Amino acid sequence: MAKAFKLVTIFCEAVLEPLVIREFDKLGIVGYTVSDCRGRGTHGVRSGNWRMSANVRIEVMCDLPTSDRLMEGLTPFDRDYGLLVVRSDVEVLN
Amino acid sequence: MAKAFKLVTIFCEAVLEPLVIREFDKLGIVGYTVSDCRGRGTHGVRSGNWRMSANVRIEVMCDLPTSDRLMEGLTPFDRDYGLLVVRSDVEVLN
Amino acid sequence: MAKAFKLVTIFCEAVLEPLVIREFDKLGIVGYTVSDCRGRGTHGVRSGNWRMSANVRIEVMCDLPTSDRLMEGLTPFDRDYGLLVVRSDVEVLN
Amino acid sequence: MVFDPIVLFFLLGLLAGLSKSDLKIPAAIYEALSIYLLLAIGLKGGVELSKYPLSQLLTSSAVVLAAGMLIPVIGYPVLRFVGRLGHYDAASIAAHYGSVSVVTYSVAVATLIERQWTHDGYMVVYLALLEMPALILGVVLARVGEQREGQPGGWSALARIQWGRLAHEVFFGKSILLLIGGLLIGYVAGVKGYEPIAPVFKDAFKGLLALFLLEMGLVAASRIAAFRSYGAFLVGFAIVMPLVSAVIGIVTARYLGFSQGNAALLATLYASASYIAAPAAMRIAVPQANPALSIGASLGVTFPFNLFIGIPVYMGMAKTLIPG
Amino acid sequence: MVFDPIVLFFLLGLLAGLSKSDLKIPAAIYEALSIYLLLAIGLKGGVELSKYPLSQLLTSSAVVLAAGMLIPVIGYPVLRFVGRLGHYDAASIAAHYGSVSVVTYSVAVATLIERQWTHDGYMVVYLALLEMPALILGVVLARVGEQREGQPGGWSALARIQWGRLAHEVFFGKSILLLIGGLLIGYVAGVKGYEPIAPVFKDAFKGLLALFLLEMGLVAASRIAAFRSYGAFLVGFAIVMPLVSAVIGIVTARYLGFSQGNAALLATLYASASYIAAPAAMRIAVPQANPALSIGASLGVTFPFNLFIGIPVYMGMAKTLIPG
Amino acid sequence: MVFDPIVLFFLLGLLAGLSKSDLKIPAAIYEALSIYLLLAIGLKGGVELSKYPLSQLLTSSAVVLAAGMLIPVIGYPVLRFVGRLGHYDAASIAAHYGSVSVVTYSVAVATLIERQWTHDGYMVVYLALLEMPALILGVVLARVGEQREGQPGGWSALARIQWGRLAHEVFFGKSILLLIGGLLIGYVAGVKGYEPIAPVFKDAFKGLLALFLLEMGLVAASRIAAFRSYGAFLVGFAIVMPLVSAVIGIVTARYLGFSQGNAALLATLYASASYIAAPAAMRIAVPQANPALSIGASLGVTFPFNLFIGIPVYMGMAKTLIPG
Ligand SMILES: Nc1ncnc2c1ncn2[C@@H]1O[C@H](COP(=O)(O)O)[C@@H](O)[C@H]1O
Ligand SMILES: Nc1ncnc2c1ncn2[C@@H]1O[C@H](COP(=O)(O)O)[C@@H](O)[C@H]1O
Ligand SMILES: Nc1ncnc2c1ncn2[C@@H]1O[C@H](COP(=O)(O)O)[C@@H](O)[C@H]1O
Ligand code: NA
Ligand code: NA
Ligand code: NA
Repeated sequence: MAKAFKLVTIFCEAVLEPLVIREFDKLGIVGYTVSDCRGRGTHGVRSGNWRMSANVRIEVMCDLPTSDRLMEGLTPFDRDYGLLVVRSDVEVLN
Repeated sequence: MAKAFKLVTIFCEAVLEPLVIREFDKLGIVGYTVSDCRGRGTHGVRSGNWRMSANVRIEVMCDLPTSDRLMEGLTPFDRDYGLLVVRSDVEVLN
Repeated sequence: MAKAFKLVTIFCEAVLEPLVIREFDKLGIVGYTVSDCRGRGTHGVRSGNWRMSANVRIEVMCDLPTSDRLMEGLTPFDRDYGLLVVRSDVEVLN
Repeated sequence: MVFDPIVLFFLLGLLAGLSKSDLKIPAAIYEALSIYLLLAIGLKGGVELSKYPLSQLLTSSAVVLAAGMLIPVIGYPVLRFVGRLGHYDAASIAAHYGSVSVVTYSVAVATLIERQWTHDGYMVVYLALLEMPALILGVVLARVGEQREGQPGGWSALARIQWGRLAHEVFFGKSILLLIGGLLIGYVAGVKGYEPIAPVFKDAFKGLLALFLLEMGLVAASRIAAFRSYGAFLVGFAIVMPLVSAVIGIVTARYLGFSQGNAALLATLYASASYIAAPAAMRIAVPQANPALSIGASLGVTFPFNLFIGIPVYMGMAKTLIPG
Repeated sequence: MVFDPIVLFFLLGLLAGLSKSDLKIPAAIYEALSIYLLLAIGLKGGVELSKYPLSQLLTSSAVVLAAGMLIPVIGYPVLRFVGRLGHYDAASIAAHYGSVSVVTYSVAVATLIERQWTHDGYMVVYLALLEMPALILGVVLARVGEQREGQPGGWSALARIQWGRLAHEVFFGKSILLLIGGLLIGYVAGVKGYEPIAPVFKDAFKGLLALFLLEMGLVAASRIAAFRSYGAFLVGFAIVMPLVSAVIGIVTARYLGFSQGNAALLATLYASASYIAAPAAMRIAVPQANPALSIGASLGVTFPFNLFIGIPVYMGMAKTLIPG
Repeated sequence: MVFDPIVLFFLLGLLAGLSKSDLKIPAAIYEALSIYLLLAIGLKGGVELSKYPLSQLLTSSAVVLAAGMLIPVIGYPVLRFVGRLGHYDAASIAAHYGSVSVVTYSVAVATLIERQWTHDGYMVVYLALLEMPALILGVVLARVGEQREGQPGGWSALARIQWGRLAHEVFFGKSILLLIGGLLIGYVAGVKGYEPIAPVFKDAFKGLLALFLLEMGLVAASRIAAFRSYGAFLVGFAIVMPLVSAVIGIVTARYLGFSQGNAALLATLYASASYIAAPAAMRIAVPQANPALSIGASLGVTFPFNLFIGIPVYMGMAKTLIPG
């Protein structure tokens, strides 16, 4: 009953959240989960103590082709925004 | 020194948190981690701005048989609640 | 364009956050992500309702040797603090 | 103006939500405000109680409680047989309407004060009393009506309710705990002990209620969208049921010899539908019910209806039907 | 003392941030405080408005708006050609300085009150009016100046701006929504409706502003570090530009026949740089601009400059140049 | 009543926690309330200080500090040799009891005011002074007593303490920073500058303290459970030690010629055990100590003991032993 899926995790600036979700809508991705986080990367420390320095983690379970298309859709943001996109294997159990 | 484990991640409505933990207790699962999140799925947008629309992510590191039994224990919730259960491979390093 | 990496996830007491980040600095790890969580483990329930009972999840994407060295650097904390370190495979997509 | 200006904060929140503004009130603030409101109302009531003899409340409480239970008893068959809703949904919605809304009550008190009607602070005792029994009744209705695979429905299904857990949720759920706890602290502290904490729990009350209404508007906006798909019957129910309940309240108040102000408050309590305790309790105890329906009706329709139309109407009823 | 003691809270926050203290104000509290400040300022203004004829504001508003737009128009070429910044950064920073800072305005009002200058509460209308136009102008500047691969820059680039989305962000962004919403509620409520919520929205204002300044100090500390690497030009700009803007404000105020207090406030509005609405809007609309530059300048330099030096100077200007 | 009614909020929180109610105060609110309390106490003290000559405080401060250090010096051997605790735990617990509790102090002040005793606002200076030295002493005790593999214990172990980091945590830890920062701002602002922020920092103090006590009750409830497994000795210590410390306080106060009110406050300071600064500092500096023991004793036993029994007892001591 377990199905093989990809988990795409997007770490990015909080202001990007609505734009990333618009990308999901374009690709027909329905399900996603968002949580608040802070961090550090090539764009410096993002301490999360006000909106402009907060990060979000956006997780999407999807199949491989969708994850490829998602990655493509996010490429334009990569140039101007703090963004890290990673992918791993998961089984969806229900 | 690294041991192979399964990571089970449960995305569900915040009101389910105590019920899921009761399930852990039944199965003898001691360790778990919970964090607050928001999201969207087949049950619609869960914006997280009040308790009834908030989600939680519950993570459990356990062995394969326990993860199977956990999945079984969670099945009854699947019908009536927003719930997503995924599993992946991890090494526990300590 | 996807590169194989390791994701190291550290679950620990919130007071450890600055000490763990100091460890990253020593190892030359730039990027990391932190989020707040609560949980239960061998050190008991950590309900997250005040700082002394709060946990954090610290995630680092890095290569295998760095993840090994990181694990080593964290060993001294393992004795006295609530700490769980896990590792899994990820592709970094950007 | 027919309504108190603080209800405009609800409209502002609603507008923000419907226009997809980026305005968001953090969940922590929502929690803190609701804890504050419950405590403040309890404290106020306790201080008032310390001025009156308790005995007269005991006799009237039983009547208020019994009359209040008519609401889910009337609501369930209407929802089930007129509205053709499933029995779990009918039971859950009936429970929401049998329970009460703390914020609706607070706005009614503010409106009374603004229009210089008098009322007794111990009315909050009824607020605390009325919150839970309807929820229990709702669970009972849901279980009695159910037909599970191989399991008998009917009264024997009651044995399957986890009474212990339900009782625990009734008495130690945060809203009852804070209301009753506040009542007791206020009662013990009395007027003199209340004074130094009054700047927070009394003077700031209406301003913080305004902020809470802003938040409720935001939340209601998200519910309205979810609710639109469920047709006209439920909207009608969410408007007519409060009016029926208010009439029961006025009749009960008249029978008990309440003043006009107290009668208007009792009518408001009966007419209001819960959205703090009930949604959480029903989600756990009757998971088969769709929360979009019950929360949509109580928060998306009845709550604003009461704020803008109901409260003035119930005050009018009290003025007409209760001897001055 | 030349400045109001509440600005010391900013210094305390700055010290905490620079000394890497473990003091942290939770993000939820930051959000709640900024919602509170915007609402409280709007409400106060609305109540004041309800006492005056609106007509006189309409005529002066157009002048205040037009004069205010001079600021980004002057700022952009200075940043671009004197400071040799990229055109996206120049446009974004110009937009920040054309917009306004709610907290700087609030501190100016507090200082006026402390020094017993009079001013009119409806000045907050200009605050609301000035917040957004400069942001739109900034986006226009950014698009007109751009040369994308294969795409023409110049005026035809304006067609590529998503006007609908921008308009939405202008009118339904939380700061405008709360300011205007507060104004309308205050206007409708009037003095009598405002009274019961005044303990929260008026009496508590200055204390909560102090807490917000503490937080701003913490945030500014993190910006100062990021900013140090960007050289002396931008620091100079962040100090000289407010002074130039203030002069424009005083001249405009004199032309419109403002009182000394109102003139000082208009100068402060012009001189202040946004760090609530502008950073968020620019990050979305002009993503090529580096936010470390604009936020560093506005929050790390101009904001403290205005607090400690600017406001007293602008009051001095008003005293000298405006007939008493 | 022998105690101030606000301590009932602690009981309510405790009850909620022990009964596993779903009442939860969000962590952000806990943080905000503790920042508020520290700042408000500092400010109040600073304003009071601005009315008095500082010189007399300097001489008495040294005595108060020296006498206060007796507490961990007495506590450590008792814990180590009578209670047979490990030396890390003994050192950590001794440090908690040598340090002070801001909320216990606040409740004592509220009780004094309610019973119309006078006291001097500058007592808060001792609160700030006493918070940290005991923590340093605790670290020193922990290091001196330790025997690590191949490393000598004893005084030479002191060289291994990271003095720089410790000093940083002492002076820039949030509690000292806010207390001292508040003191300085209050001192600079004076009575006149304090007035406009007083609705938040003075009038709202007791109400917000009540909410904080509610939260402390919830936290204490979780500690009591963890603590039960550790036997009667520690419970005894957590009750007897405060009484001993209070006697030291009364003697010191008498030696310094304090008034009855000030003497009761000094006794309370000595008797109180830290749970804001100490747990965090000890967790980092002496990680081998089990926090369940120290937090369980200080928050689970000593804190409620002081609230309900200690403070009235110390006031009784002051009345008996200090000339009126
Ligand atoms: N190596 C990493 N491991 C985990 N998170 C990272 C890493 N690099 C970046 N991040 C996260 O991604 C955000 C944006 O990264 P960047 O674009 O490199 O600034 C950071 O603020 C972190 O939250
Ligand atoms: N494809 C997905 N990827 C990530 N999270 C999801 C996905 N589908 C559902 N979720 C999460 O699981 C919750 C419940 O899902 P559902 O039962 O489909 O409403 C949602 O609110 C999301 O937080
Ligand atoms: N099996 C587990 N699965 C998920 N999280 C865990 C597990 N064990 C421990 N944790 C997390 O790691 C923290 C420290 O664990 P411990 O050191 O066992 O107390 C706990 O508070 C949990 O948040
Ligand atoms: Na009702
Ligand atoms: Na400006
Ligand atoms: Na002490």
